[in-house]
Formats: sequence, structure tokens, C-alpha cells
Amino acid sequence: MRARVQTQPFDPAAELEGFGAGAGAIVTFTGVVRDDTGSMAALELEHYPGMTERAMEGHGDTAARRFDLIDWRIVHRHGRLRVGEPIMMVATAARHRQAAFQAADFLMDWLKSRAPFWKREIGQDGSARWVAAKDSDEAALDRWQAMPR
Amino acid sequence: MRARVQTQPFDPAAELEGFGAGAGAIVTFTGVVRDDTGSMAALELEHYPGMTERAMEGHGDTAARRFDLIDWRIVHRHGRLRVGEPIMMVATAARHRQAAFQAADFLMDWLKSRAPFWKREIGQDGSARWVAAKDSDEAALDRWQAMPR
Amino acid sequence: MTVDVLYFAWLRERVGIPRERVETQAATVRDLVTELAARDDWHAAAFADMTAVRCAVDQELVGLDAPLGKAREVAFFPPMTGG
Amino acid sequence: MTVDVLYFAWLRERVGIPRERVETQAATVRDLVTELAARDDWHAAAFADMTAVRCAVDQELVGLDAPLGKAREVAFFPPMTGG
Repeated sequence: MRARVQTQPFDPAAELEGFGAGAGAIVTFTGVVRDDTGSMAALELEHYPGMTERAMEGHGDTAARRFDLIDWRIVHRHGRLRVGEPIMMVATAARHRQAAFQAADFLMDWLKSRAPFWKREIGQDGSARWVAAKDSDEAALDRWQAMPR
Repeated sequence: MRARVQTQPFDPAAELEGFGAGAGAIVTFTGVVRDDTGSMAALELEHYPGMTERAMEGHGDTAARRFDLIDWRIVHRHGRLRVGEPIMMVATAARHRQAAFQAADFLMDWLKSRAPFWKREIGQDGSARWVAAKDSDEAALDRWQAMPR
Repeated sequence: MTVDVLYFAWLRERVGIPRERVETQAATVRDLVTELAARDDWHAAAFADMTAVRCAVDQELVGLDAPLGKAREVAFFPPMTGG
Repeated sequence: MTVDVLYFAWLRERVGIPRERVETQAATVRDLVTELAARDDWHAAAFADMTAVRCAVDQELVGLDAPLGKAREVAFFPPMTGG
């Protein structure tokens, strides 16, 4: 499986061991829990077991075909995460630079607004707030529809 | 120094140890020696000692200001490299995804056509051929001039 | 037919349960929502603003007017915020 | 004035040496190129197609019409192919 959902932390560096043999270009994106307010205790991610894995695997395959990838990986955590911990990562390997960059960007746009995850910020005072989806994430995804393949 | 030129191989994973603390988004690009012809024995990179380090450091700082980076790294090898070995890597850390992606892309466009490196392909038959610069690399760099900052 | 209905994130919190099995003759997702919303105040609250509700039928994202067909699992949730 | 002139990649191969120290009164890079190209056949071959030649004065990329000023180091090389 090139897509993985897990509660345990992961090491972005370790995920790249032996990744992308034969490629000329490897791009990785790692998302890290950030505290913009200074009052966050944790980030909680809920997901849809079953659908999440299938959708990530399916969309990774779509990206692989569209950008002629040699290899790809998606690792995404759920459950309770602390500030500074990696939430997820995407890695793409292609012959050429542009395909690797575009595929990583494409997968990220998809993950942001189509992968079944929901974030909730847990405050230091115990409060919980669901993170609202951004219109800009939706718009980011739309631009791939318009793009020649 | 956040920019480094060296003859020794490097481990892209090891370069990321402790990189980008406080960032929400980390992007890496790794370029790997690729043999398109099936007849390549090695890739040789010549560079301009002194200028290379200064130019990379200076351009990294430019990217950091333009994209509000929290951190960045450039590692670039010179000398003789074998197929499958990493040539160089760029890492960018920013608060948000788009800045990290754009800064990595920006640094790569610059490295491709403004950093003083010259590649030569060494064939299995001992032949040596300087790699020609691509007009598309020049064009890729130009688009950043036109872009609002 | 019998369908498993799943709720996630704040839809789950409003309905008060993560899943339930329902008997329905609904032809589309929207028909099913109408039936569910009529069950009680909690369901009604969950489906009060349908612009904020997304749906998957048998784990595929679909629009509200999608046919239910022989669906075995229908999920409702807010816009996704992964990545 | 005295300037160190450096050559890289196939310009180095054509000239036959990686660097040389030259006495020049050239006002611009282009003037310096004219002087160097007149030295011998090897230099002439290196500078035969100036569209393929790039230049740095004291390690800053410049155009051919840049003034030499008090330059201490001038480098000539083909378009770069890093990354």
C-alpha cells in the first residue's frame, strides 16, 4: 500500500528509505501541526475508516497516471496530535522535476478538500473547535479540472 | 551556512533532521542522476568555487524574504556522480503550504539556469559530452520576474 | 431497504451517534436526508444547513441528488479538512 | 590593470587553461573579450559564438556590456546547467 493512515507518529525521513529508485526528481511535502493562536493544546483528526484508505490509494493512482510517476507515497495521521508533530506527508518520484512538483501539489489539493478527514483544535482551556474548510482549498482543487492533461 | 557545495554523497533524509521547527509546511526537492540513454557511466559537475556558495546563499536569502520562509537548505554536489545518486536537494519551511511549494520551485528554477554549475555526461565508452542548457529552464526563471511579490 | 448511515465530525456530534441502521425507500440522498431530518430535533439540527453537508454513498463522494440505488452505507459529514 | 580571467566547462577546454592573469585597459566585458579573442586560435575558438558565453565580474553575473570597473576576477562560461 502506498497510502497509509495511522495514529502513530511517523518519521518523514524514514519514509523515504529506498523511495523512488530510477527517478530523476523526488518531491516531498510534510504538513506539521502549527499553533497560530498560542493557545492550542492539540489537534484532533477524525477520519472515515475504510473510505480514507481507498480514496487515498485511488487518488494516488490517478496522480501516478496523470503525471507519469515512478512512485508515490501518502502517509496521514489521525487521532490526537501535538504542536510540531507531522500530520501527513506526500512524496512523488518522477523522471522530471515539473511532474514531481505538480503531482505533489495535485495530491495536496485533493487531500485538503476531498480526503475524508476533519480537524478539531483542542485549546489549552479544554475547548474544542472544528476547523472550517476554506473556499480557497476548493478553488485550488478546481484548477486541475481546467488544466490540460 | 544554509547552502552547501560538496563532493561527498549526502543523505536527503539526514539533511532534514531538526529542519524547519515552527513551520506548518515543509517541501523538499531532490534531484537524482538519471541515465536516459542507458549508456552513461557517470555525471560530472564542474562549478565555480567561491561564486557558487555565495550565489546560493544569496539566492536562498532572497527566497526566504520573498516567500517568508522559516528556514531553507540547499545542498549541491560537484565532481563525479554515479547514476542513482542524489545531485542536489532543496528544502523549504514556511507557515503555509503554498509558500513552501513556491519557494522550492523558485530556488530550483534559479539553480537550473543561474547557479554556476556545468554538467558533463561520461559515457560507458569513455566519451564526454557537456549537457546543453535548455531554453525552457531560462523561460521558467523568467516567469518569477513577472509575478507579483 | 436497510442502510447504515454514518455521521462524522460535527454532524456526528449533533445527531449524537456515530452510526445507525435505517429502513428507507428513499430514491435519492436528498430523500433520505428529508426522512432523517424528520426523526427528531438532533437530526433536524444536523441537517439544518445542507450547504455545509457532504455525502458519500458506499464510500464514494456524491452530490445530494445522487440515486441511493442498492447503497449499503451512506455517510454525512462537513466539508473535509485534511492535509 | 591586472585581472584574473577564469574559464569554465567547454570554454576552459577550448582556451586550454582554467585561468590566466591579464593586463588590460578594457572598459567593458565586451572589450576584454575582443582583446582575449585576439590572443590566439584557442581563445578565438572559445569566444567564437558569444550567444553561448556567460560572464561574471567579481562573482556576479553581468551582461557583456557591463563596465569592468576595478574588477579583480572575470569569469567566462557556457549557460549554466545546475540543479
